[in-house]
Amino acid sequence: MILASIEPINGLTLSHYMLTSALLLVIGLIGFLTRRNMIVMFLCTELMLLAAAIAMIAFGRYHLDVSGQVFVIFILTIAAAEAALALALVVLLYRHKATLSAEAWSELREP
Amino acid sequence: MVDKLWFLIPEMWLFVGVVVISVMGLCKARGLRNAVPLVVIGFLAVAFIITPLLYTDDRLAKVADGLLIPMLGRYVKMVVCAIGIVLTMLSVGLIDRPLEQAVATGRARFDPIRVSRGEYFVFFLLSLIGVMLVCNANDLIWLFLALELTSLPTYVMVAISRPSRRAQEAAVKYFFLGAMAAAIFLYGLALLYGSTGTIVLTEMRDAFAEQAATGGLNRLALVGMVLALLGVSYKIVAVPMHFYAADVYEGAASAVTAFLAFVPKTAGMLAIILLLMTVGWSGHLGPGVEGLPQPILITLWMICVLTMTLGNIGAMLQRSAKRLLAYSSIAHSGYMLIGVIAGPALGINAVLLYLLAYGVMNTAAFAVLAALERKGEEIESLDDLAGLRHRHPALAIVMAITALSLVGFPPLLGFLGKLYLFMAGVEAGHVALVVIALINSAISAWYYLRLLGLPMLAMPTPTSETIVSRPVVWPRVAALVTAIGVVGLPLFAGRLLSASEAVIQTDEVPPMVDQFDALMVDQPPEDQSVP
Amino acid sequence: MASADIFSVLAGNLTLALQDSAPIPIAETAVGMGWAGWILWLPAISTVMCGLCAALRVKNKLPAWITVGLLGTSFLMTLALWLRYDHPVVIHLLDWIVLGGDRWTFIANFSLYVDSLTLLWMLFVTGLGTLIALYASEYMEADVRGGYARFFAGISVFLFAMTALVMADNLLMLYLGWEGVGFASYWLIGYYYRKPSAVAAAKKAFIVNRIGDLGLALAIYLIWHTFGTVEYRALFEALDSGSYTAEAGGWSIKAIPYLLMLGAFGKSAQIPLYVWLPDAMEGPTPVSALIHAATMVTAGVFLVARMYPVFLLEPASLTVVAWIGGLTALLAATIAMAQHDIKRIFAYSTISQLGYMFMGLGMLSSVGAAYHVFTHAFFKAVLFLTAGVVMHGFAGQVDLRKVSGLRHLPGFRITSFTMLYACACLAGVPLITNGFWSKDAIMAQAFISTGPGFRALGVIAIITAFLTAYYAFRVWFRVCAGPVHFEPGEEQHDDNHAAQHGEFRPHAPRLAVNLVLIVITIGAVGSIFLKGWAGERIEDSTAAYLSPHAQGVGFWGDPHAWMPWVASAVGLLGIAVAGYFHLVNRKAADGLKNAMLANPATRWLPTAMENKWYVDELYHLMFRGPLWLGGHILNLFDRYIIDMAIVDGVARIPRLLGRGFQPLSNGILQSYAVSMAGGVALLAILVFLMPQLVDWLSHWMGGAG
Amino acid sequence: MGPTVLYTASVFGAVAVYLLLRPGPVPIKVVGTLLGLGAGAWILKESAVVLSADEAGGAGTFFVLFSLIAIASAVRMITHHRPLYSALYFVMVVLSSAGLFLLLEAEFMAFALVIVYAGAILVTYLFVLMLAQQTPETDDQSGQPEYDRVPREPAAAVVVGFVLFALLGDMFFSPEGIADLPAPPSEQQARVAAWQQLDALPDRLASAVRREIGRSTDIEIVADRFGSAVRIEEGDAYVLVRTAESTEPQTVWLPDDAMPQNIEQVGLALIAKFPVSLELAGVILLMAMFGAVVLAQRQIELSEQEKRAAAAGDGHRRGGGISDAPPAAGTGGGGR
Repeated sequence: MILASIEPINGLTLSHYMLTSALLLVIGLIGFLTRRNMIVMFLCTELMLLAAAIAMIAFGRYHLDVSGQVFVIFILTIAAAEAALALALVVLLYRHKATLSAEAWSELREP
Repeated sequence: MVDKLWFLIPEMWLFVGVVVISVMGLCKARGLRNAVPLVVIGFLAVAFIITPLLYTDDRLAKVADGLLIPMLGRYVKMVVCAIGIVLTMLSVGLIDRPLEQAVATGRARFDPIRVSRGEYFVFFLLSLIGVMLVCNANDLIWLFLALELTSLPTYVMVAISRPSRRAQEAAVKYFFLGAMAAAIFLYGLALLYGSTGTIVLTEMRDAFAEQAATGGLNRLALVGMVLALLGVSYKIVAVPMHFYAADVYEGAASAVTAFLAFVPKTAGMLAIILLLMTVGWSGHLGPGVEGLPQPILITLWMICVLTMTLGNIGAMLQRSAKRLLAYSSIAHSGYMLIGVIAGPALGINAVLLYLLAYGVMNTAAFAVLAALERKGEEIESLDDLAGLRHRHPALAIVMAITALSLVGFPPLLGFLGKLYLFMAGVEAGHVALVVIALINSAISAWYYLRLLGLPMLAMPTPTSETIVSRPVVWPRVAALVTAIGVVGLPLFAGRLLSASEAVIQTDEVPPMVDQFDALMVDQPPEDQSVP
Repeated sequence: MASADIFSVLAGNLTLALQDSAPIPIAETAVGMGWAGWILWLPAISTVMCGLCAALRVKNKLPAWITVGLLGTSFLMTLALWLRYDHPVVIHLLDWIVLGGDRWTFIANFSLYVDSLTLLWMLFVTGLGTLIALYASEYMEADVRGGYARFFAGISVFLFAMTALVMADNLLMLYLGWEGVGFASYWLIGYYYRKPSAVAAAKKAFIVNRIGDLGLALAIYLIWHTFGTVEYRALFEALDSGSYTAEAGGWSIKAIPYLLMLGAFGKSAQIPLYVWLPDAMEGPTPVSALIHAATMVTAGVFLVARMYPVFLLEPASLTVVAWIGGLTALLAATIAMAQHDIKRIFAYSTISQLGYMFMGLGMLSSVGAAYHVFTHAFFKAVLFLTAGVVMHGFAGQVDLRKVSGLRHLPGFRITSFTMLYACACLAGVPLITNGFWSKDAIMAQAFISTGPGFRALGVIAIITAFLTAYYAFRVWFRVCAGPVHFEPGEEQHDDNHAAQHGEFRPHAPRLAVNLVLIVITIGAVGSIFLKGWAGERIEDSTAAYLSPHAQGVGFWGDPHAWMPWVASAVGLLGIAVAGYFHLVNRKAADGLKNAMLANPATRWLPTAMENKWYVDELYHLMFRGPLWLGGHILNLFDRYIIDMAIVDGVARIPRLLGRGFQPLSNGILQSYAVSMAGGVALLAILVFLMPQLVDWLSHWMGGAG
Repeated sequence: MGPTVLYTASVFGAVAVYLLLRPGPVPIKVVGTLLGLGAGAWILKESAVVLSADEAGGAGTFFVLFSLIAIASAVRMITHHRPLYSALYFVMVVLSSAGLFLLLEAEFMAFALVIVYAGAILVTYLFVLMLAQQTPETDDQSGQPEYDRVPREPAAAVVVGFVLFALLGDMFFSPEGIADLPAPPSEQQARVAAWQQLDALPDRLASAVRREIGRSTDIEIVADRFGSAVRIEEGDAYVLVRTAESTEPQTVWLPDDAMPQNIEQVGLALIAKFPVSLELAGVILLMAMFGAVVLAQRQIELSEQEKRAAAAGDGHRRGGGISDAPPAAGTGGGGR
């Protein structure tokens, strides 16, 4: 399974990878919408990013093109940057209310 | 690649600025710390000046086939730098105010670990760099990273914009929802990659053209494009991704809100334009393919109509000036989408012009809010503006002019922008859309009139009597400058139009620059030799 | 005779005779007339200088003298322009918007289109503007320490905008002036911003006007789309070429006049958009006189006259204009009869007279309409200005039941007699009043032009003339004649020491006011002789249309022959009735009203008239209500339908069975997230899944069945 | 096979996730799990994938294994009431995704994923979680705060999510794979593209040539007139080499293992095709560092009390006007 044996994967195989990726995306979305813990919510966005990464790699493999893999490097970068900021923000909020619940922060709203 | 680097010189220059101010912000000398905004303005001014010098014909010729819209950068970078200068003025004295006061009065020692003014302006500049990079994007990675570079700093800016929990709440809402939208956007990009096998925009365009020639775009491309558009809708506060706007705009300091309403929106609009450019509007994919592909058109159409309408309706119900302007920002995104739907060259040019117009008007409105305070707290409620004329006549007049311009009152800047936009929509055959926009524009008078009437006609109330202007003069200067822009820029309508028209031309509509040659008598002829 | 064929004509097809449509004179480009631009710039300079006075807090009458001086100069220049005028010209001032290329163009410059229609309007706009500014310099002197400069800045803005509107050489500049006069009106109605009613009235005026403006904006767009230009000259050239006809032009040529009409009706206060004008009387009286009687409200008439060739392409639209005008005239006249507020009576009378003008335009009597605009500007200005004198003199008293016998009071003599003459003009007293001649021209035309129900309209016009005479003299007999009696209003002037001691002395008008009243009255008298002149002005312009001549023979065959007699008769009859009820036997009027109120069968009439036929309430119900309701409904929609029904509602289905509702709170991050994702999902369903689902369902059902 | 399977399976999957999300007794969870597994199995069966061990060297089996682990761990991640476990399940997702990457012949990204995601990012999450959350005394749910136990609007989220899944699945899910996808390059085209990249790696080329001709003396590789050394013929590559002995260039066919490997291709693309993006990523990371520092350093809020105290002039604890807002009063040191 090393690259030397470059041969295209067929569309059917690709469709299975994409199904996995779509399912992960959706599960991440559902988790983001339902979990109230801010840290877990952000974990869920990481899951969504991961799903996109899988899609990128699978498409890259299908097209025998490395730019998909390169894209994933940058997805990882962004994920790391977002995680750093998000965790710093969550810690900041935690200091105020000693809770990780997203619903604790609903002061701004429609009157 | 080296050829392209020429066009990145403004960004690199601003990055030098980032390094300089991040150090300056930590300086022990107060004068140096206070000079940070001035240095930022200086860097932006230099970038503004050098940008047009970099876009020479021979350099453009070298990169022309590598970029979708080679000339986009010249216009956008200049606009972003110009508005950035005014936005910088708004932010003066915003960060670290209690600390600086304490240091000034000797109650506290200066402690570099506690200041964040330098960092604030670092984020500010980085975000602007992000927008400027968007217009140079030639692949999806670049586009994605530039968009992230635009928005990530704004999350932090919202959080630190004022020492209040509301700002942090705004930041967390903005950030988390933004992360979700970014993930959706990214998945859309992945699908686009899958459908073409390339991430380079020009190659994508060719691949789509090939698909279109053989039976239309594949489903992967359509779904991917729609997901990407929806994801980027977050940045331009369009329905259905607009829910955060009111809360976030209310929670952040006015200076940052003005920033949010212009900078990420510009980046988002540019990204939408670039993405759609790969698919193409009428005639772009060659004969046989008319207009945007159906699903994309339907999506954009619905987003456009809902955005205008919900924005205006929402604004009608607000009591808070900032929330009102937030909804108005939503509505204006809807207007701009008409231009996007209309497509090149007229529609895109109109959007670019409207971005400038909206940037100026919007900054003016927020500058008035940012220039006022009560006991060190920003004003938010509309009632606080009541009778502003009696205590701050200049600010009241600025607010009134801005409100008129936002309504689209001739001959102010907003009118010019709308006129051009609606004409583009009509030219492209989207009459229904323009009629809806006109009706919306009439509805919007209802609430903009409050922004006009309260400062000018209402009597001051006991609460609004307690409002004073901020101790720093710069927000007021910004208000004045932008108000002059609102009134004065329409006088240079021809020149503005030719600048935005230089960005993108197709063979369909002949270049309109020629029209102005005869008219701009005082202008040396070489100024117009823009390709 | 008319009533007999109302129905048959209404049911029949429109048979407007269009045989006499004259070619539109095409303007030439003027050379060396750039100085005419100062007619436009002087009011702008005046605005700036008044603004400076406001900023420098000038506490004297300087702003008034600046305004009067600059506007006067503007008037003199207009006069000069008129004297030199011989054919229509376009005077180029500045480039403004120039778009387009080979395929299409959109050109709208700051240029002046000077033809006789322009000059006619400009003469009374600048002339009356100057005089009323002079009047206001005295009238507003109580505010010298307050908003004096602001007031005159507003007047100057108004005149700038009005000049731009009238002299524009393209529709976009007209639109600029159109919005500008609306804005100036908003500014000046809300001048007494301490009064909530004034602020509300200002807002009402602005918003109702915006509804009309929407129509105008759409019309301008359609004109550009259809004819490829918004410049008058190019437009008229295109029309003259004859290549545009309603049949060939498709729906847009048919739609343009109706949209223009919407704009005109908004600005000129016709059904259904007239409601703002009576409320606009909250503004200072000079404003009412200038803007809401003499000039701004005639902008709608001007628009129709200017775009007359476009209307002629779709003659049915003119019939609509005529009918709306006629109905408005009648409705407003009936409301005016039952009001007690002098200014409001005059406001409704303005609406009514504007109705006449539209009737005239609609019935192809553009000369009559324009002449009526001209005469009306004079006498209505006098009426408002005298009403202002009453208000000023009696501390804001505007109730005609509480002021009487003005002509016996020292110092009010000039006021009384100028008012008498103006009332006579309004009532159409034969021969000696200008109103008689202009109204007559319109009413006679109703019996000449053939159109659906024009005869009936003529009858309506005659009835309205009777009512007009009645309510005009009702005011005069009540206020100026009869025994001396007055109750001061509630506005106490600061300098009125007598009032503080319980003794009220009326303020008699002084030099400036009297001078202005006399000059305008002389102007009104003079305008009697200008009918032919005004007619020539019109026939030389875009509104040129040779009205159909009478087909019949003899006295009864030519309405122009018998109409003066009929008009005189109804006018004098109205005056006589008013004289009986309001001068000779004042109790009788109240008695009649009480008798009608006492009788359940007739009670509705005076009540409804006094309540302005409940139109405001209806509007509230129809527009404000739904708008407000709409906003809230959409908010609720956002909150409950989107959030609750669509997103949560789905979530609730299982929970409804189990735990019931959980209170829904907003402002929560994830609630937004659900809404956003829900939006994405909805779009996905709509755009991609709907076709698939339908396929699948039909397949599945087909397979199952 | 129409979309029937997909839509029905989506509904089952939605119900399964819903049942697993909402707090409830164990039997319900079991039902949910079974439903979910059933839906997955049905999709697998209907999609007619050949799960034979010999297809692509066992890739089929491994694919099913990895993707099932990934999906199951993801579901467990969003349903587990203890955030720490959620994070650990996410590690499982990452590891199995890395497995999928390996199957997709993206070795470099597979290991980078493990190192960066599982190694760095997740450790940060765990660190913050442990910092911010108290260890419950008991292992059951009662020890957890309410916001971890009770999900928010699970049904709405599930419906939204599975509508999107239906959309995406509809697109991906058909017997012949994804419809209308442009055909991938043929094997030969791929080989040509890979060989061409060797030009950008001269040292590697030289060492391959040396190995091939078995000598370490000076060699000179002759470039063609376009300046590229590698000449390709029908998917195979050769170079012309001039050695010290013979002046006549000698043809050397390159072996397959001289072809650039995955990591080399990625590296090459990164440097040659996306250099600006690379710099941009650096700037973003720098910005994130700034942001984290600023956010963590700010102890922003002055409580009302402190404001008054500061106004009175006696309120400056260390640093003066700005002071640490006490972690919400009375929680007994909310840091543990």
